[in-house]
Amino acid sequence: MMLIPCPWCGPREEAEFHYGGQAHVAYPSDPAALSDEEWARFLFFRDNPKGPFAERWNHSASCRRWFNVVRDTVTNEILAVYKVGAPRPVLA
Amino acid sequence: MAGPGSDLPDHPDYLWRNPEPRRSYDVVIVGGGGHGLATAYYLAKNHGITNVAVLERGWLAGGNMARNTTIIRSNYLWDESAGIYEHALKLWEGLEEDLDYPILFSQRGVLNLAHSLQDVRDSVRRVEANRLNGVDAQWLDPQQVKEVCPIVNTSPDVRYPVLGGTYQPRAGIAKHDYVAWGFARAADALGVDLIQHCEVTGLDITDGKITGVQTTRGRIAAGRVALSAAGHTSVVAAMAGIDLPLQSHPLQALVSELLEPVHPTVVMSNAVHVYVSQAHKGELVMGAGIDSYNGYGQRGAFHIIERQMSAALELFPAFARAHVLRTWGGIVDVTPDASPIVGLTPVDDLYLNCGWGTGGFKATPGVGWCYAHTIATGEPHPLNAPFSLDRFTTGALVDEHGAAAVAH
Amino acid sequence: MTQQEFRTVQGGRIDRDRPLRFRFDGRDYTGYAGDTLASALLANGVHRTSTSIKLGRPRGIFAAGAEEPNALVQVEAPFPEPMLTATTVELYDGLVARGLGGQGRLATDPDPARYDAVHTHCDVLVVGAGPAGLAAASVAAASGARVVVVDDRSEPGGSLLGTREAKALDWVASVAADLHANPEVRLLTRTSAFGYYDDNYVVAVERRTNHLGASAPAHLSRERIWRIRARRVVLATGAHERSLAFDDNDRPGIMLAGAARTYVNRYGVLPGRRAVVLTTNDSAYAAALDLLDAGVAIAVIADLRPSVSPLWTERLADRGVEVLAGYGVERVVGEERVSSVVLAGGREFEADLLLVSGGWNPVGALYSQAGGKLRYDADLGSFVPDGCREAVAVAGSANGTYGLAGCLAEGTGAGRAAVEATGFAAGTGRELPAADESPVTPPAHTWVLPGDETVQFVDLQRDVTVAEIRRATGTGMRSVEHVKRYTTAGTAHDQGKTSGVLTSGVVAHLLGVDVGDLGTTTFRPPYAPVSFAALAGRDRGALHDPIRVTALHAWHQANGALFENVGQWQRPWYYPRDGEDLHAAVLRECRAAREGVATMDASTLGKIDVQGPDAAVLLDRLYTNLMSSLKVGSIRYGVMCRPDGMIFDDGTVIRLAEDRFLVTTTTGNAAGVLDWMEDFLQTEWPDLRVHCTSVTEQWATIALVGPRSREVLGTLAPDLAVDNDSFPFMTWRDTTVAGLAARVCRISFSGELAYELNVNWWDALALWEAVLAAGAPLGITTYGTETMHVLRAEKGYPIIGQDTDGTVTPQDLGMDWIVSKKKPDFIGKRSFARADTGRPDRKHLVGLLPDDGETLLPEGAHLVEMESLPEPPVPMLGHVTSSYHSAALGRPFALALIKGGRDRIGQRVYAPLGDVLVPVTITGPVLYDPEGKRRDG
Amino acid sequence: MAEQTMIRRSPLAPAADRLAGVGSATGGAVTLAEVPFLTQLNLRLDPTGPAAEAVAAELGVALPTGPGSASAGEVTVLWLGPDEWLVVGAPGTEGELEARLRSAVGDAHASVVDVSAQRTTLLLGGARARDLLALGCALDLHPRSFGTGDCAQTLLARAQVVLVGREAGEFWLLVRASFAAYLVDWLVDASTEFTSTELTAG
Ligand SMILES: Cc1cc2nc3c(=O)[nH]c(=O)nc-3n(C[C@H](O)[C@H](O)[C@H](O)COP(=O)(O)OP(=O)(O)OC[C@H]3O[C@@H](n4cnc5c(N)ncnc54)[C@H](O)[C@@H]3O)c2cc1C
Ligand SMILES: NC(=O)c1ccc[n+]([C@@H]2O[C@H](COP(=O)([O-])OP(=O)(O)OC[C@H]3O[C@@H](n4cnc5c(N)ncnc54)[C@H](O)[C@@H]3O)[C@@H](O)[C@H]2O)c1
Ligand SMILES: Cc1cc2nc3c(=O)[nH]c(=O)nc-3n(C[C@H](O)[C@H](O)[C@H](O)COP(=O)(O)O)c2cc1C
Ligand SMILES: [Zn+2]
Repeated sequence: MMLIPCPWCGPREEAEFHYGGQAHVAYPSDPAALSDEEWARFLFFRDNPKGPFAERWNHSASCRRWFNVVRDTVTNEILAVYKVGAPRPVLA
Repeated sequence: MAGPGSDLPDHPDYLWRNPEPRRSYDVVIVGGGGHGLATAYYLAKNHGITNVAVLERGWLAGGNMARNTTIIRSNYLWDESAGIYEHALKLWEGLEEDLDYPILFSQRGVLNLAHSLQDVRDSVRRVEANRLNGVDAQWLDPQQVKEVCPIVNTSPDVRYPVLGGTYQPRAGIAKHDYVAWGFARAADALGVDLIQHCEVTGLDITDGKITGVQTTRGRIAAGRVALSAAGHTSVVAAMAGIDLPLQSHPLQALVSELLEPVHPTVVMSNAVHVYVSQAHKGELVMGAGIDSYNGYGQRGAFHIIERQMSAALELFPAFARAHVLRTWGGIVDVTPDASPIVGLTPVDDLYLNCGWGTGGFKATPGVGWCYAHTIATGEPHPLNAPFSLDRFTTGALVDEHGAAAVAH
Repeated sequence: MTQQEFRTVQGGRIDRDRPLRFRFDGRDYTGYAGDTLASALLANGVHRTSTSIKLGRPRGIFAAGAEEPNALVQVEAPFPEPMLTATTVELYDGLVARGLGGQGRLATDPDPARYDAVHTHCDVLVVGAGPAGLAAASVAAASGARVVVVDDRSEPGGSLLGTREAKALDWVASVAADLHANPEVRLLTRTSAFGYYDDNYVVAVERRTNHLGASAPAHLSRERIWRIRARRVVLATGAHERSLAFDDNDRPGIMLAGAARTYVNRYGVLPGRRAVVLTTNDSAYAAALDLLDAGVAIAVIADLRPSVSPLWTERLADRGVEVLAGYGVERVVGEERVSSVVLAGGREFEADLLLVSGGWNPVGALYSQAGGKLRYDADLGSFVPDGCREAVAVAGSANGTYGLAGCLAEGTGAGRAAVEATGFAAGTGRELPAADESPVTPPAHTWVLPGDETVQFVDLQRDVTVAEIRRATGTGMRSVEHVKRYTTAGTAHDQGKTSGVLTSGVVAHLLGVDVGDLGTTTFRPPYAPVSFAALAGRDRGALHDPIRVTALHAWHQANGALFENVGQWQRPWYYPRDGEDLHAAVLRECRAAREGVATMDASTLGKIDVQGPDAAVLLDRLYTNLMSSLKVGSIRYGVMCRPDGMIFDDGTVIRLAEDRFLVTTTTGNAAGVLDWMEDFLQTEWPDLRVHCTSVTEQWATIALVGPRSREVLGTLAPDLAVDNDSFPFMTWRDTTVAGLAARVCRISFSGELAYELNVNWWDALALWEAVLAAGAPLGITTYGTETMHVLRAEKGYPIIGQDTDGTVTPQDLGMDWIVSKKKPDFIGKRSFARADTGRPDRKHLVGLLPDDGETLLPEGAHLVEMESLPEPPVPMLGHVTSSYHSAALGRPFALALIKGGRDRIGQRVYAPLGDVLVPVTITGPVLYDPEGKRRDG
Repeated sequence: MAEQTMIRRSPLAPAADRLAGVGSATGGAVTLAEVPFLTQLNLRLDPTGPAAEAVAAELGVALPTGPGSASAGEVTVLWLGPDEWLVVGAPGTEGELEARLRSAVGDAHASVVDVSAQRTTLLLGGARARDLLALGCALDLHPRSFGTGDCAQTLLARAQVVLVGREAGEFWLLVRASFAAYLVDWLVDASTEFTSTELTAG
C-alpha cells in the first residue's frame, strides 16, 4: 500500500486513488488526420518502462484531481509529483 | 506413515547441463520460462532445430512460471482463443508421457462462478460457444455447484450470492515447476543449451534483420531470435526499438499450510475475485487480483491480499482458520484486449510471444508448439495467426475481458 | 493425569497458583498460566509431539518460539484450528490439541469469532521488544514521539525472558511500565509484524483473546490486523538459532540450546535430566550453565571449534563438565527419544537431551521484504542487513550484534536516530542495565558433519536431508531457489526459519561455492502464518462490499420485492405476489405497463450536473451525437464511446439552461462517466469552463409508465398541463407533484406514454406513496428491473453491458442516426474509420423470433446457419443477448448480436439448445409498436 | 413549507434507534446520531478569482484553500478540492443560500449545485470515536494531525465520506445517501468492540 502524496490533500493511501497510466499522452488534436497506425498508437501503445515512469493518478476518493507522478516501477518509490500540464521534471 | 506429498512421484535424477554459451546459435530464445522452454522443445522435436539456446536472466523458470496458480482450462469465449487453448489442453493430456516426466496434471475440473444476472448471461454465452467449439463445458445451477464443490457457500447470506457457474471437467491444474523442468530436461536432451544467469541486454539488428543478442555473458549471434520474456517483454523489445501494447502489472498469489482434502476442484470467481485450488500436498493455492498500476517489483500491495481473503471467506467460510503461509507476486504483461500477441515483428527474424497476462501457464505446451512453428517456418501457425500485433491497428481485437470471460 | 515431573522447584515466569488443564493426543495434563503448550508438555515429560511429514519419523519440540519446525499441533477445542506450533500456543484451560505430522484439519462449523483490522500511525515503529527494541522504544518514547512497539510474545523482554539476567529483567519491567504509561505509545504484545510493504507500511497481527480459551470475551475481535504506517521503523527482531546437519539430528530430545535455556528460565521446565551439548559457538555455554543450575546434568560439551574459549571451559570445568574441542556428534541413539549420544571417535554419553547450536541467523525477513539487502558476514557465519531504501534501521541481534550490551547500545542509537529523523529531539530513555560481557571466541562455520547423508536433516519440517539436497544439485541445479523447489526445503509452515540458511550452507558445501554468493531464498510475507479470517476481518457478508440502496429500499423490502445486485446497488428485480414465479410476476407487471399504469424506482441512474459556459462543447465532444443543439426544456438520448469506438455508456441529457445540463448515466457507470468527464476537463481541455457535480443521490427518480400514466400525473400535478401539445415527448417541466417540488421528464424506456418524476431524496417516499395512492383506482402496479428489461427489449432498446460487451459500436446497434456526421470529432469517431469497424459482417443487433412461438431462448445461446450440427468447431453467427416472454407479443422473443444481422432479416437460423436445434427467424430489433404510436398515450 | 418538512424522510430516519443504541451499548464511549436535512451546496470556482472574494464577503468567511473548513454563523464551508467546496448550512436554507451564492458570484465562471439530499450527516462522539474510525479509515486521526475544523474526504469502510473534526472531539461524517444504511451497519458492528469495558485492548 503506497502512500501517494496528493498535491492537494497530502499523502494518502493508494486505495484512495485511481491509476491513469502513462502521463503526457495527449488526445490528438486532429484524429482524422492520423493514419490507422498512428491512431492505434494513441489508443493502445503505452510506455512500460522498468524504472522511473511518468504516470497519472486521480485522487478519486477525495479531491478528484488528476496529477502526475514519476514513480520507479521496480521499487514504487515516488520520485516526483507534479500537476497536470506541467512538464516532466528532470530528475538527477 | 505416509504423509502428504510422500506419494508424489520422484523427480528424475538428472535434468540439465549447465553449458557455457556458444558464440552462435540458429535460434536464441530470450526467456527461460515455461513458454521459452516449451518453444525450445518443440523447435527441436517438431522441426529438428536443435542448435538453440534459451537465455534466462535468473534461474530457469523463476519468473511467472514459478509463481502461477497453475489453472489449466480452455473454456474461453472467442473462437480464436478456444482454438489455441484447446490445442494446449489436448497437449496437456498427453504431456506427461511425451516428456516422460510426472507433471501432476490433474483434470479435476474448473468452476467459474456467476454472481449477477449479467454473469449468468455471460457464462451461458461462454458455455454455448465452448460446446460449439468442441470444448467441454457445462452450466451448473447453485445446487450442482454445491455437488461439484460442497464447501462453496451457495446460500444467499453472501454479499454476492452464487447464481450458478460454468464447469469444464477436463480442466484442472498441474505442478508448475515440474512442467518447466520436464520441458527443460527434454529440450536439453535434444541438444538445446539452457543458459542461466544470462540476461539479454541488447538486440543486434542490421538492415532490419536481427543478427544476435548482447548478454551479460557476452554477445551471442543468432539466425533467429524469439522473445519469451513475459513481464519483461516491453523492456527487451525496446532494445529493438519496438513499442508494444503491453503494461506489466504485479499479480499476487498465496498458499496456506497443508490441509486435509477439502477442495476437490478449482473454483474461480471474477465478481468476488478469488480463485482457489488445493494442490497435491494439501496447500490451498489462491490467486488475487492485479495491482492497478505498472510494477516490476515481483510483489504487490497488501490490501489486495486482504480483499482476496475476504472474498475467499465469502465463498468458503470453512477456510476461516486456515493460515496464509506465504504470499508472492509475479509480473504479468497485459494487453488491451486481454489476449496474447504471438507472431512476427517489424524486424526480420525477430519473433514475439507475450501478453499472456494472468493466464499463460495453461497455454504453455500450446503456445510452445505454435510459436516453434512460427519461428521455424517464418509464418504464423494458423492457431496464433489471429494474435498478431497488427490487430491493434486494424481493430480486430480478441476481446476476452470485454466479453467477461475470466482470466487465469 | 500426570504430575508435572519436569517442573523446576521454583522460578520461571509461570503462575504456579493458576493450574490449567489441557488434553494432548488424548491424554489429560496440567500446566500453568504463562506456559505455552510446548512448555506444558515438556513439564509433563512429553517431548515427542508428532511424526514427520514424509518419513513418519518421531519428532519432538525443537525450539521455543515462532521458529519451531517440528512441534506442529492441531487445536481441536474450543474450536478447531489447523497447524499451529506448540511453542506459540499459549496454554489455556480446556485446550484440546493433538500432534500433527501432515495436514491440518479445517472446522466444519462456522467460526463464531470476530476478527478486525485497525489503522494506526506513528513516528517510530519498533518491531521486537527484546533489549534492543525496548532500548530503542525507551529513547524514542521519551522524546514525545508517537511510538508503536510490537512483539509476538506474551510479554516484552525478548530473549532476556529466557535468561536469569536479573538487572536486565528489572530494566525490562521498568521500560515496559514507562511505555504503558505513555499516552503516545502503544506497546502491543502477542502481535507479530508479518509484512513490510511500501512506504513503511507494516502489517501486524495481534492475537487478542485466544489465550483466554473459552472465556474469551465475544465482543472483542479474536485476532486483529494492525495496519501501521510508520515514519521510521526500527527492526529489533532478534536472531534465530540454527541447527547442524548430523546423523539422526531430528530425534525427539534434540533441541536448540537457546530454547532449552528459555524452557528452564522462563517456563521453569527441565527439558531433560541429562544433556549433551553440541555447538559451534559460545552461546550454548551459557545455556549449559543455566541448565546445570536448574538441575540438569551436562554430560559433555562437544564444540566443533578446534580451540574453545578458556573462560567458558573454565566455568564449566568448575562445575565438573568436560568440554571437548574439535568434536562433533557421530550418532544419536534412541528413536522415540534420545537415549545417548555418540561423539566423533566413538565416545558415547548417556543423555535424554541433546542441545544444539549451529550458530545464529539474524531475523532478516521484514528487512528483506522492505527491500533491504542481506550480506553474508563470514566472521559471524550469517546473513546480516546491508542497506535499505526504506526508512528503516536494524538493531541488536537482528543486526548480528549478539552481546547484550551491544544490543542495548544499538537499540538506543537506533531509537535516537529514528526520532531525530522525524523531527523530535531525542529524549533520555531508562538508564541501561549494566551487562557483563564475556569475550567472544569466533564461531566455527560448519554446516554438515561427517556421516550418513540420508539421515542428516536440513529442513525438519519438510523432511529434507543432505542426501536429497545432493540429489538436487546432481540434477544440474545450481540455485538455492531450484533446490528449494526440488526438495521443498523451506516451504513448510515455518518457512525455513531455522533451516533456510542451513540449506544454503549445505548447497554451498556440496557445490564447493561460497555461501555468500549463493544467497538465501526470498523472504516473503507473512513472517509467521496469519489466519485467513484475520485478513478478511469484518469485511464479510453484508460488510464485504458496500450495499447501495435508494430512498425507497425499505418500502421495496416491505412489499416483497426480490432484489438484483447491479454493481453495488440493490434494485428491485420483481415483486412476486402470492405464489408467483418470476415469469408470472413479470408478465403481470408488463401487462400493467402496456395496458394501464405501472411505476418503478429508477433512482439508481447516475446523474451529473454539468454547468458552465462550455458545457455544451464538452458534451458535444463526449457524446456521439450533437448536444449543443438541444433546446432548454428538452431532452435528448445520447451514447458515449471510448476512443476505440466501442460504446461505453448511454443515457439522457436534459438541458436545464443555456449553460447547464443534467446528464444521466447507467446505474453501474455513474462514477465512471463522471471520472471520464473530469479526466478530459482536467487533463485534455482545461480551457473549457465546465464544472461537473454528481447529483445521483440528490434526486430520486420514479418512472410512471403506461397509457394511463397521464391520468395519474394529472391528478398529482394540478399545475402541470399534461396534454401532449403542452408537454411533448422528450421535454421536461419543473412543477409541483403531490405538493412536492419536482422535475417531470417525458421520457420513455418502454415505448409507452411515460414520465420520470424527480424529487429530492427526502421526498421520495412521499412521492412514491402519493403516486401509488393516485394510481390505485387504475390498478397501478410496481415493477422491477426484469419488467423494465422486457419492455425496452420489445422496443429494441439495448442495455449497455447486456446487449453490448465492449466490442460493439453504435452502428452495430443500428444507431447510425446517433453518430453525428456534422461534428468534426467526438470521442470514438476516428475509430469508426478503422478496417475492422467497417467490416460488413460485423455483428448487428437484431430481433429473433423462435419459429415455434414457444421456446424461450436462453440468454447466451448462440446461432448457427445449419440445420444440423457438423463436427466442432461449428461456425457461429452470434449470440442471444436478451430473451423474454412477451405479454404484449404473446410469445417469446429475443435480441441478438448476429454477424451481418441486418442483411439477414427474414432469414431462418438455428439455436442449438442441448441436442435440439431451434429454428428462429431474424427480425428487426423493434418488435413492439414499430411505428411508435403508443409514445403519446 | 412546514408541511413539506413533515413528510420528508432523512436517509437514516429508519436507523435512528440503532444509532441511539450505540451510545447506550457502549456506555457513551461511542455516540452516533444523524443530523438530517443540513443544507449542502456544492460550490465550484477559481479560488484566486473575484468570485472567491465575493463568496467570502457574502458568507463572512474566506474559503479554505486547503484541506480544512471554515465557519461563520450557521454556515460551514468544507474544502473538497482546489476549486470545490461544500457549503453547509441549517436545514431548509438551501434555496436562500443558493440564491445568495449565485448572486455573489455574478457572471464569474462558477457553479452552485444544491446537493443537500446527496449526503446525510452523522454526528460521531464519545471518548472512543477516534478508535472507532480507525477501524476503517486510513487517515491519521491523532489529535495532532486531525482536530477541530479539519476536514478530509476519504474512505471509511470503503465508502466515500467527508470527515469533519467538530468541537469537543466530535466528528461529522458526511456520507452519500445510498451508502448511509450500509455505513450505519458497519459502524454499529464496529462499535461492538466498545460494548464492554472488560479487556478493551487497543
Ligand atoms: C500470481 C500469478 C498467477 C497466475 N496464475 C495463472 C493460472 O492459474 N493459469 C494460467 O494459465 N496462468 C497463470 N498465470 C500466468 C502465467 O504464469 C504466465 O502467463 C506465464 O507463465 C508466462 O509465460 P512464461 O512461463 O514463459 O513466463 P516467465 O516464467 O515469466 O518467463 C519469462 C522469463 O524471461 C526471463 N527474462 C526476462 N527478461 C529477460 C532478459 N532480458 N534476458 C533473459 N531472460 C529474460 C525472465 O527471467 C523469465 O524467467 C499467473 C501468473 C501469476 C504471476
Ligand atoms: N550469545 C549469543 O550468541 C546470542 C545470540 C543471539 C542473541 N543473544 C542475546 O539475545 C538478545 C538479543 O536481543 P534483541 O533485542 O536483539 O532480540 P531478542 O531476541 O531479545 O528480541 C526480539 C524480539 O522480537 C520478537 N520478534 C521477532 N520478529 C518479530 C516480528 N516479526 N513481529 C513481532 N515480534 C517479533 C521476538 O519474539 C523477540 O521477542 C541479547 O540479550 C543477546 O545477548 C545472544
Ligand atoms: C502452485 C504453487 C504452490 C506453492 N506452494 C508453496 C508451499 O506449499 N509452500 C511455500 O512456501 N511456497 C509455496 N509456493 C510459493 C513459492 O515458495 C514461491 O513463493 C514462488 O515460487 C515465488 O517465488 P519467490 O517467492 O521466491 O519469489 C507455491 C507456489 C506455487 C505457484
Ligand atoms: Zn487529493
